[in-house]
Amino acid sequence: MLPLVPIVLASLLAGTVATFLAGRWARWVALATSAVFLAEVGGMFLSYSGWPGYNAQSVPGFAESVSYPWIRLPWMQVNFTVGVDGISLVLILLTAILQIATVVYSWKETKNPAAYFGLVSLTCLGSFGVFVALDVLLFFLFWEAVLVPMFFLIGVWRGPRRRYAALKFFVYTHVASIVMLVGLLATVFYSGATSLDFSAVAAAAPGLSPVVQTFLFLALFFGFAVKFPIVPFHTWLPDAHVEAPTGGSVLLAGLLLKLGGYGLIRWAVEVLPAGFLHDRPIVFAAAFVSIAWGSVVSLAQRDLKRMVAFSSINHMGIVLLAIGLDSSLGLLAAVLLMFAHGIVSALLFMSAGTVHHTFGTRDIPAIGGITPATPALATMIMAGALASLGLPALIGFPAEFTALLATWNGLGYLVLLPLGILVVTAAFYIWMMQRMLFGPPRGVPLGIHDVPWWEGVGMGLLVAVTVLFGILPGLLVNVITSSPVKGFPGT
Amino acid sequence: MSFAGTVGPLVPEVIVLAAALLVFLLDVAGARRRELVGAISIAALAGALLVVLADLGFLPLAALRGLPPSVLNAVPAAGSAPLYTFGSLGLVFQGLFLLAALLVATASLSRASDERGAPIYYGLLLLATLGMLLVALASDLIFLLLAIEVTSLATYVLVGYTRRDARALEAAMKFYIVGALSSTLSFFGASLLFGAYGTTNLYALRAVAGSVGYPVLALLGYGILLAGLAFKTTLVPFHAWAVDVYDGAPHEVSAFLAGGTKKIGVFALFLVFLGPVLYVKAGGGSPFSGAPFDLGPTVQLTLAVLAVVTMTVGNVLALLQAEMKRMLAYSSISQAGYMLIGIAIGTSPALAGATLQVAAHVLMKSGAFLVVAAAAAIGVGPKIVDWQGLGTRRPWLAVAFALMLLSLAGVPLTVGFVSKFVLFSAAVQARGFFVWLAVAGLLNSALSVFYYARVLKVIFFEPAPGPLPARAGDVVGAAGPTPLGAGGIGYGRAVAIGVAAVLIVAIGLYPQPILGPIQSAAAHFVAGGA
Amino acid sequence: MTALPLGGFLALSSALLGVGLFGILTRRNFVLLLIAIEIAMNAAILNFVYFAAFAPVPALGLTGQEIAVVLIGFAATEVAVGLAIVLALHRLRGSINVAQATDLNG
Amino acid sequence: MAVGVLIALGESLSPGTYTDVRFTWLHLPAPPPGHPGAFPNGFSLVMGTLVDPLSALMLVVVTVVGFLVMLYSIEYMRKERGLPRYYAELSLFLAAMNGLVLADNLLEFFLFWELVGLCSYFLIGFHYERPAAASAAKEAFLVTRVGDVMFLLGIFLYFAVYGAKGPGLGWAASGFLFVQGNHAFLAGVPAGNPTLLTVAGIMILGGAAGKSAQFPLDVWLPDAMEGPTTVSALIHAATMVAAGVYLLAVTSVFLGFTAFDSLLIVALGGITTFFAATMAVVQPDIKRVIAYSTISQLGYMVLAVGAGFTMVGLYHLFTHAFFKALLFLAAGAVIHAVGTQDLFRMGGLRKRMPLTAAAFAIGGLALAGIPPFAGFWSKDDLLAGVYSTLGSHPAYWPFFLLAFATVFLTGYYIFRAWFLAFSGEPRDPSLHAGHEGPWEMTVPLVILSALAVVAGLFVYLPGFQALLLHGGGVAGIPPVYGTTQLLLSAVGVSLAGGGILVAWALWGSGRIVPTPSAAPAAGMRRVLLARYGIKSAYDWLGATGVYTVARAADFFDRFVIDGAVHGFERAFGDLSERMRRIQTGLVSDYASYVVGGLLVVAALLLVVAPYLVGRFGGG
Repeated sequence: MLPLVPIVLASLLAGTVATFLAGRWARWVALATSAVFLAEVGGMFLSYSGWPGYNAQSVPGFAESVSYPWIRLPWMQVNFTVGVDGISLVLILLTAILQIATVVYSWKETKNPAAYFGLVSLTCLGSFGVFVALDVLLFFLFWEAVLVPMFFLIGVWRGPRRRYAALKFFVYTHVASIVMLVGLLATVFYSGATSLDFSAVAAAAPGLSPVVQTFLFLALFFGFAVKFPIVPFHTWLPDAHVEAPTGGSVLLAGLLLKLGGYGLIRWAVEVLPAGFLHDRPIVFAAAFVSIAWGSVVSLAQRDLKRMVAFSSINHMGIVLLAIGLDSSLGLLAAVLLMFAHGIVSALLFMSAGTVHHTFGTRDIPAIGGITPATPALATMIMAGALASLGLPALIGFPAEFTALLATWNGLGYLVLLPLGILVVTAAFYIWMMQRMLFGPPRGVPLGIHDVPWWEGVGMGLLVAVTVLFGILPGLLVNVITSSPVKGFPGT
Repeated sequence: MSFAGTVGPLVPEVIVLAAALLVFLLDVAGARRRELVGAISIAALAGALLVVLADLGFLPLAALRGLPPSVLNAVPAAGSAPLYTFGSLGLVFQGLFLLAALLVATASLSRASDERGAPIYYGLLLLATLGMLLVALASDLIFLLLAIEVTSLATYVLVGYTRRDARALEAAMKFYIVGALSSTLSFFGASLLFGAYGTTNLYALRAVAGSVGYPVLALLGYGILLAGLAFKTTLVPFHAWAVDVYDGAPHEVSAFLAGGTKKIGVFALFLVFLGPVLYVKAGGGSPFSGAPFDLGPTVQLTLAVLAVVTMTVGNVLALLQAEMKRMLAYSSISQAGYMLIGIAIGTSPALAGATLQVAAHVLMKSGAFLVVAAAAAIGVGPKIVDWQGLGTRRPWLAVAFALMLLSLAGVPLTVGFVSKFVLFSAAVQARGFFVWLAVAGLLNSALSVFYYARVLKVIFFEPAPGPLPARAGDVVGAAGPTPLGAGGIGYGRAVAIGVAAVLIVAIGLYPQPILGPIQSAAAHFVAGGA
Repeated sequence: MTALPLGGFLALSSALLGVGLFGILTRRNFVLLLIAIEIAMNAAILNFVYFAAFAPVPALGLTGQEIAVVLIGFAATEVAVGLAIVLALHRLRGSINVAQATDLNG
Repeated sequence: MAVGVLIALGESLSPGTYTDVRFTWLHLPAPPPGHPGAFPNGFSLVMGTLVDPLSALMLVVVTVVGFLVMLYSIEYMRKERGLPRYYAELSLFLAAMNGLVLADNLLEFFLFWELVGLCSYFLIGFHYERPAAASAAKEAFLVTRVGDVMFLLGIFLYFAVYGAKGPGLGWAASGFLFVQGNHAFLAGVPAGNPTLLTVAGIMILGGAAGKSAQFPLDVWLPDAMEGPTTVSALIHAATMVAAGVYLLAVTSVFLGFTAFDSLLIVALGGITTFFAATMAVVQPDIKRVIAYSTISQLGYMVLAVGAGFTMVGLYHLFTHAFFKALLFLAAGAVIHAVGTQDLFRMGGLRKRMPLTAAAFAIGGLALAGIPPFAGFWSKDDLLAGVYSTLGSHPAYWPFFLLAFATVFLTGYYIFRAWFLAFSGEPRDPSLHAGHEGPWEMTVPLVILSALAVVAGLFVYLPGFQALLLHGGGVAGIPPVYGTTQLLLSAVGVSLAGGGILVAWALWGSGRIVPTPSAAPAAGMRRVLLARYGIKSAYDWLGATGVYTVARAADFFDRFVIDGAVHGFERAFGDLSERMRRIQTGLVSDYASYVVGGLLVVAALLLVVAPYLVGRFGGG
């Protein structure tokens, strides 16, 4: 059998390097890279989901798993082990979709396009790596590898305080990564796993005493919580989003936040079950605080991007909640929600980017009634906002519905908090739409153009994905539930 | 033992010594062109490096092998007390020293070719390297300290060799005074050990470390010796000289000091302290009771405290540094703390990790200082803010520097990450309070990210304030605007920086080829002679 | 052989070291610093000599006397290098007061 | 329309429950052995269609009114911009509404429920450039969202109730399928989980209250009149707002309410009926008068469903849809003609718009419940039905009385509007000279007028009767059609007639007598116009309360949480600055550090470390 994952990795790597070196052809190279990537991932996804009847194949363990020796140490073996399961496959699909959408959206990027497209590809490469890595070191390597291109993406291109934001992002998330690494290594060594392979660690670590697991889980949780981000470790996020170029924001919200969720599912919950159970009160508290905080603070934001950033905190809080439920339905909901949020927040950030360069500002009160002048843009904003607030027939709905159902099932009436917050979430989006899209035109310069075609195609792709999986969430669900994770048939 | 038998194993040392003498002779003879003496030095260092690699057993180089395999890692017979032996860990360090010297020598080719004192410079560089090579072979405490002094004396002069630069001379003065004080302390400590054990042979010391006859005397000796060696290794609080010296010295010399000579202190600590560290005699007790007591843990704890203090102080001091070289100097100090962790733990994985950290540091820190030299050559000032816009003006140089900084910060895909990973995983694997050592180290590396990222921010995100001057040199005696090759930084520097950057990434991606030999060397080192 | 002479010699060498260190810490004149360093160095050399004489265990490898001789030579070399630096410093700055050479700090 | 009517005809010929296509929307497979978890059998969320008497009745309403409104729109909306958007949204609305009606489980119901809400949002905001319209759209969305959230929780609760106790309908299948039998099950096991079930019912009621603008979530509907009149007629009178009632009906038939819930529903219906009517009494805006009457009439329906007369409630829904659409379209014709919605500026339109005046009058008579117009039959049935339960449920008395009193108010306010608009002489010369619209507008008026006259009589058709009889699905819930309490009917009709008479007495002349501002009536009028202050309370809650909290949270976020991060940074910076001072540049200091360090190391080695090692053990 062909080592599919390494091949994808190699193609992505070759494409990334070529993009960096391609000069003014960079965007074409990036487009080709992302198209190939999407085709490869799409093929994997379809074969896995059993389209068109979509009867999920239940593959025990990880599919496409390959392992090569990498670093041999007397006390442990580090392998280059990669593989996918349903959960990672869905997130890989998200990566591929976002990459091509970002590349197309940024088609006319003029400031150092080679570096820009190269960094975009590199970020996606790193995310892909995180999702396929089945080895502690490999996982951490890709995890950190995402950081560097994102640091440059934030720092070089747009906002006035971008340097500060990039620095904050880098330092903050790196500190968290290091704590996470300590936790992972301690897990490996205390459990006596002889290899850093996921299978070895996941087999050995549950044998640790619950007390040890509790502390280890906390370390891992902190590492992932910053990426999530969970209140109060979130303050890097709004700054990073506000200052990043659109492509950076898209990847930041669409991919980077998902790394935290994926990491938590794969490397913490599965590996340290007893610690997880002990620390669940903390997880829930963090989730509830994030859900409420993200939504309420969004309401007070004037900057469109900042608002969407805080809404991300709210959504990722729900993801954390769903993960914390420790049920198969919760897990399903968490992954669905991550996919949904990845697509929808990307769409919203793209809209915000277009608003910014069309009107020269993202200040919500400063512009109003833009719909007659830019109907397509207004439509995109509306689609994003409605999907984000969980409207049926769009991807957000099945995700949030399952998440809330799982919450009810796991926590009973505590579901009232996320449910009640849904109203606040609706409120800030609807209010934003009232102020920006409707009413008499305000701050709309004459002679502006509607969404240019490349941005339209980028956003349109995401809208299409939103609708497709909103109507047929089963496509994703069948893939997710075939994973070898607790309660799913793949176990 | 025949003459050939004596010299055969010492081929690298002989090559370096001969080259040094040749360079001095050429100086006397009036042939002072930098290109000439530089080429000789580089050839000698490269040759020595090849021989060392061959001795280490890299197969394609077997023909160059000067060291009989029987000698390698041979433990001296009981009752014999050789001054030097050939351990593979020593050879690894020799390789690293030669690599550092080679990088510096290559980069130094880009200094003004008619600069006064080029032969002196290269001659001293070779002499210092010779001392370093001898350190790596030492099996006797006095031999070790004298070898260190060979390097020290050469570098004191090297720092101030231009004799025209007040800052460099001030640096040399400080270097000398603190260095002489430290060497005095080292010898005094050695004398106490000699008094306690009746020998200065390191193998013998390791063997008798267990039967501490006079624990107070021995511990005092080890303590004073530690203070003396800590000077070279730049452990806090023995570090203060290093910042000023790295700052004031010519950039290439800074690269050599930080990337090269500092590591002899590390290896000396390995040699001296492995014995006490490995001595485990449970039962507690006090050093004043006269009875055997927990020497091992005591020494380990002391070293660990020093390591943590060194890492932390170095990082905290680097945080707000406004000058690039001083920032690098403080970061170099904090890195020394990581290396100390290896000997504090004393297991072969930990020593391997520390050795890898040394290797990484050779590449990162020499490389970083050479980038400073290159930047100075194109008119970039000494302050960090002067580096604004380098990312757009000299993207390749900036990317190389970014790689080095990221490696120093321990970001994956670089050698700096691999070394920290191996080191800290060894610490965690050793359990006990070493886990906290690893935690402290990792937290420190998190702290360090702040100032590395700040530099990256300045280089890549902030626009250049204005056009660079056509050629402004840090180079004393630079005459006329003859632009250097490779975009103004000089081919020598370009090659050295390029090699360092490529190695940083290559080892970061696939460390096995270098990690394997280091591991087996460390295992031999721990197992040998005890 | 009693322990008393050893204690006395140790006290002597410690005193020498103390004098040397005191000098190093308090003097600002480079030449005086060199002298102080030499005094401290002599403490170490002295130690080797009488440890060789009063060694509680038989020596293995280098003897104390050998070491002492080598160290005397080394001390001379060290001072020579130091004086070279003194000369250069004096020529460039016109002063050998180390307190005036504090440009590098922070 | 044809399909809807056909389905309704089919149902009337053969009442029953028919389930057609059903597919799995989202499937959680059963876990492998050894991993029981919360869902040992997995579960599926399905989408399917279900036709039964309830949905047939609704279908007729949706399709017929939808068709007529579309027809009417052709002329009414002719001059508007954005017509493609209008028709697209209207079509989407009809599709979603049909989906809602045909849904075979609560989840699917909720899905379409949200979609119709979205269309309502869009259509209220059709004139989005008008700030009032944009604001009303927002208000409608958010207020119904509160109900939606309760609805969602209700779904979960029913899921839990039937997942745990349902006959073979556990998580494995789907906990909230509309399957006949659940209710019977509940009847047999009243103790099933009464608390859970009660809360579930309350939550469903909350959802219905949001959609059907019941007290206290009623504020959005009058403001929703910012939308085009056609939209008001279709969505905010005939169909979408009735979806709440339909939800209650479906829930009561398939899932069941507890006694407490029923009382709550009755109470809510009664209160809403009355208070909405009082607010209609003083309204100067013709559309808002009708909007309040809609709320009031929806209150009746809720009352009926709560009291157990599900099909009677739907029967009233059925007739109401026609006469209320008629009223709106007639009002639309007036507005189209004169260009204002202010009743006090109209007047005397009777002469120029006789057809419209007649249509409005027919609608008004139907609304007031004057025989033989449609509203009479259904309302009379409804009141009689509720009356019949008073014996066994004395707690219903106050709400019955409120509802009964509303009959009088209804007659009064709707004819107040009629007299103000149509009788007397034109009051404002600046208005357009009104005239009748073209056939696209008049034909729907005529058809709806006819329906408003005869729809009530359908009950005497055997097929329709069968539909109503079987609609409850379960024996024991009697559909009361035909007047059984003649005295009650007589009193009701008299009250309505009285209301009309009072209206005639006060406004019949078409002249306006200003109320003295000091009179008690004026104070009352202010309270009513201010909607009892509920709207301001919501506005305060939203704009001041929640927004202030949000601003405070934002401040906290920026300056306390992020401030802590910066404080961390600053603390290290300060430490760095402080420690850098030891780097004096004086070599003697450096030497002293060496000596000091030596002492520290010696102390560590000789004293501290041995102590610690002895204390805590080596390693």
